[in-house]
Amino acid sequence: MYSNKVMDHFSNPRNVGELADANAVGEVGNAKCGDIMKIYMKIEDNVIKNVSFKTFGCGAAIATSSMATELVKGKSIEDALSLTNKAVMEALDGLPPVKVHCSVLAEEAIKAAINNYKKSIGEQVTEDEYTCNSCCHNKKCE
Amino acid sequence: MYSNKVMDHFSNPRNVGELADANAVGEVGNAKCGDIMKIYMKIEDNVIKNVSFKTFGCGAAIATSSMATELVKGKSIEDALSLTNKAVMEALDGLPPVKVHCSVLAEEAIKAAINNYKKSIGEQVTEDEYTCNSCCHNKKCE
Amino acid sequence: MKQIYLDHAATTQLDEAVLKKMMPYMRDYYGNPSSIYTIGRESKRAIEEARDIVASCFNCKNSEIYFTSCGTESDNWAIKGVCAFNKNKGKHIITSNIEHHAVLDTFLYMKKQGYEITVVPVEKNGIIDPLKIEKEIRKDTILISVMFANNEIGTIQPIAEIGSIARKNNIIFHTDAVQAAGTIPIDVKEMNIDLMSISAHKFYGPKGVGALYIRRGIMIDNLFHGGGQERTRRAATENISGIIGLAEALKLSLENMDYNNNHIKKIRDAVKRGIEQKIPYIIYNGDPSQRLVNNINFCFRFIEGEALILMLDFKGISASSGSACTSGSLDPSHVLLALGLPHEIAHGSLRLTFGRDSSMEDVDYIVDSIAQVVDRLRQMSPLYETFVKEQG
Amino acid sequence: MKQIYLDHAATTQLDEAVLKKMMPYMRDYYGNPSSIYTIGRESKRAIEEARDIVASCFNCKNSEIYFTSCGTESDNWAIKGVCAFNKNKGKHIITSNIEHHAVLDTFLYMKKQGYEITVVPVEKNGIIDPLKIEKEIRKDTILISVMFANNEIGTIQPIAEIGSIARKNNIIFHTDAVQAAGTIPIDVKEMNIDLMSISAHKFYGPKGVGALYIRRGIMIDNLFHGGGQERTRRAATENISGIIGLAEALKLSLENMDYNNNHIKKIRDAVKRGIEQKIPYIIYNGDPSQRLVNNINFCFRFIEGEALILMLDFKGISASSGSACTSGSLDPSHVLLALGLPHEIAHGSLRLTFGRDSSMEDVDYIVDSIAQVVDRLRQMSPLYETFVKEQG
Ligand SMILES: Cc1ncc(COP(=O)(O)O)c(C=O)c1O
Ligand SMILES: Cc1ncc(COP(=O)(O)O)c(C=O)c1O
Repeated sequence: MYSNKVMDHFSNPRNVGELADANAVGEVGNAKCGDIMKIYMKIEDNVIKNVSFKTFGCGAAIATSSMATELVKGKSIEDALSLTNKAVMEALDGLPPVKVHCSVLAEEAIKAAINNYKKSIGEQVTEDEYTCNSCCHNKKCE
Repeated sequence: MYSNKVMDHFSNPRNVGELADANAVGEVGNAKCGDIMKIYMKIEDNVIKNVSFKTFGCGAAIATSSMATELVKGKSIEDALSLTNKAVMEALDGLPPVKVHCSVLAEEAIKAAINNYKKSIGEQVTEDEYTCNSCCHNKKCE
Repeated sequence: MKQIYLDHAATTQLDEAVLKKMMPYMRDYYGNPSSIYTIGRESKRAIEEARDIVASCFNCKNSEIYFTSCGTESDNWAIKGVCAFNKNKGKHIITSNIEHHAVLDTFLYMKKQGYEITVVPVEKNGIIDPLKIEKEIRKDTILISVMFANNEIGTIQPIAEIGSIARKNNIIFHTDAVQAAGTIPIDVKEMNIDLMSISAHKFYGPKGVGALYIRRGIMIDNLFHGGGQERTRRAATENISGIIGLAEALKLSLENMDYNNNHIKKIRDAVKRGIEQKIPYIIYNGDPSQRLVNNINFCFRFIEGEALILMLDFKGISASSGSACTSGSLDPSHVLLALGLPHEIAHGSLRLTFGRDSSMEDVDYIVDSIAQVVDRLRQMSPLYETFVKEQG
Repeated sequence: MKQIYLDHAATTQLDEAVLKKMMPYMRDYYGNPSSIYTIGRESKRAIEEARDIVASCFNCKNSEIYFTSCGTESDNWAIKGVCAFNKNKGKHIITSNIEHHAVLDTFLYMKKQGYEITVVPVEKNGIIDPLKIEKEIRKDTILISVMFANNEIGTIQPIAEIGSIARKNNIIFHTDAVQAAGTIPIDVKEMNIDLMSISAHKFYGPKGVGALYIRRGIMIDNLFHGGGQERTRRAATENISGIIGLAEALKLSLENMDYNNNHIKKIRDAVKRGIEQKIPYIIYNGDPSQRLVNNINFCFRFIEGEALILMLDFKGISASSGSACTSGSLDPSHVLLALGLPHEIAHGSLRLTFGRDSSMEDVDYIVDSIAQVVDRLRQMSPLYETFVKEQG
């Protein structure tokens, strides 16, 4: 079902937990659908110095969170914003079709955290509708 | 499927063949239905001195023919006329439901032979309709 | 690593004694039972013996037992067969909202075919109130189908009562006894059952074989048209070894029912107690007493079931969940939702189903493993974080 | 006494190599393939491997192969599934008059459900003229179902031609390849086949498992509603060992097809020659060349088939007949009648179907036994008596 990479990141997730000195937090997903991702970031000089996550969700949700945090750690905000769900999937050697939405959620969680930071420093952001938009369950969510 | 008695009378049929000195012959059944029984008798002093059969048909048809000839051999015409298909079946330790018609055919073949004899000596007989009446296939026969 | 199988409701391991009984029919007695020569007759004889055994297990005639390929086929045959045969009499059919998909999806299909379906909700404890079924009966009701025991939460339904309501109203009553057969004594006569589905692999028999009990006089359309097998009601060359295996497994299950049930219940209860003692914020699903002795079903709040199952698997424990992710559907199990649980809680369910091969020695390991995994996932969970913060 | 099995068209003995391959999946890898833990995933992996094998045998994608419980289920699913899905498009379906009952009886059932059926007669040699099918096509024709090879007389139908007629007319084409699979190379793409049924026990695989090929894009209703197995198209816990067995048996059949066919044909031809030399008043049924290499079908005049089969059984020979008595119906085989044979001659048919395990050494014994039995029954037959007397 899952690739070895996914299983590795699920069973041994990187960057898990709350970040004490976070200055950016983003949360996407919906408990009703069974997926919530929360990303914590410590951003300095436009660079993501540290990042962590908490996730309520399936194996793929946890693995994509873990991988997404790895991929943006140490990156500039701009680079992080250009992270796509495809990149997350590729880094995990693929996901089963029904789990693709987890990678979308991870992409959106990263964006949500960065937007949260931008707003906190007074920058304007074009806010997307996150909650469950990307989730394969969205027809079922109110 | 078949009782041991049926198998015995099928594999080792008694009284099979044409009777050279027969003075009575009865034939019932229909090739279309897959069963024809022909009974030969040598009748003297109202007694069936000898009897034989030829049968085109399944295992049960052959076994019932064999048993029926055994049951009437040496009997008076009256006794032979009272032979029922039930008696044939019982003597064979039963028949599968779909094969009951074979025992009816055997009863009728005996009657047909005796009637043939009676007519030959000028007696009146109440003739039944034999051909395929008792046969489970009768709906299919024209 | 030690493997602990706790998913006996999903399937069971074929009993070695059953396999031994099947082997000659896989190897030597391969004759087609419809043939009239010796090796065909031997197959036929073996099948009829198997039918006698099954009939005696349910107190019915052998001519009322029809072998099928699985519980799903039996369910589909029963429901579609009743509907097709009675379509001129009526088009209303009734079921419960906790049926297995083999019943529920067949009902939904019948709905698409123009039948009217009523899905009666169970109570909060996962048990149906027979009076609620009775209330739904109409002049054109032709079928009531209610499962004997639920596959997720193990609740046992009041089958005899529902049966007598159906009988009184002259409505055909089908029960999906796939989870009950082999574990609960079933008397189809006493319980007023007209049609009953079973599946061998749920009671240590082979996969790919089941049966449908059809009470004498109950007319239904065939699902498999073709040859004259199964007294012309279910065509196809018989799965001889499977049928032998089903009968043997059922017989053994009944012979050892009390012993096995006691054994299993002890372990089940110990694990349940352990979980309740060690893990907070849990919900026990389904009536605690009117349920299969082998079944536990908990929701662990703040976590999701698939992750739980996978982490238990790392510890050698095979279990299942009603989470959307494991069911392959968008929603968590309809059974858990039928109990009134909100989606987010239903996602965090764990079903443990014990079996003959379960061992008291494993209880501590099972409880500890679950406690560890639940704790680990909660530590990762933003829902738990929020909850803890709110608690102050 | 030596046993000589000459009824391979009825069923075949499970290959020991296939059984060996199946055993681990009967014993150890019993996990439910829908489960996400390790032993469930192992079952799933094995099934998908089996699907790959089957797909490669027929030149299709693995996602086009669906496992079922038998040939009968595959036939019923294909026909009922097409009818139900396309009922708004049309209600006319076409088949031949020599189909297996699994197809023919399903057609008759669909007729009762309001579909119009056309049963195209074969020619005197048991082969259908594709043009006669083409002529029957109407605007509302939704299905053509013609068997690949006949089970009684072994005739091979012009499947590729019929397939291309169907494709040209945008009609779904199903073929019952239960007798062909494993013996004739089949390329579903090249032959324009949309749906194809197979059954494992006909090619030395286990009983109780089959498959349906469904070409990508062909939509049909499900026959089994329920769980999400087989990509939601065929519910039920998978018969894992059966599926493994089907794939292995099919693979071995294809690998050894030429060798086996040569071997079987030699024996078959020798027996045929022997019978033709030794026994008068016989009719050879079905095209002599466009037929399965393993099949002989004769009618012996003046005798009845059941008696013939039983007497051959006394000599250790297992064979079959199309007589009414052996078919369990009132009439002799519809296939023999379709060839234009009168009932009384059709009753006296004998089918011998050879297999891998058949031996050249047995040819004389087979021929002599048949000659003896036919002679013995003729000596008992009043029809023969009449015939001889008429001949003078
Ligand atoms: C209650 C119930 N009904 C029906 C089924 C279907 O049985 P099978 O998978 O053998 O077709 C199952 C199990 O899967 C079940 O638990
Ligand atoms: C041509 C043909 N179709 C269908 C079937 C049915 O297959 P099964 O008996 O495996 O269901 C058979 C054999 O019985 C057959 O020979």
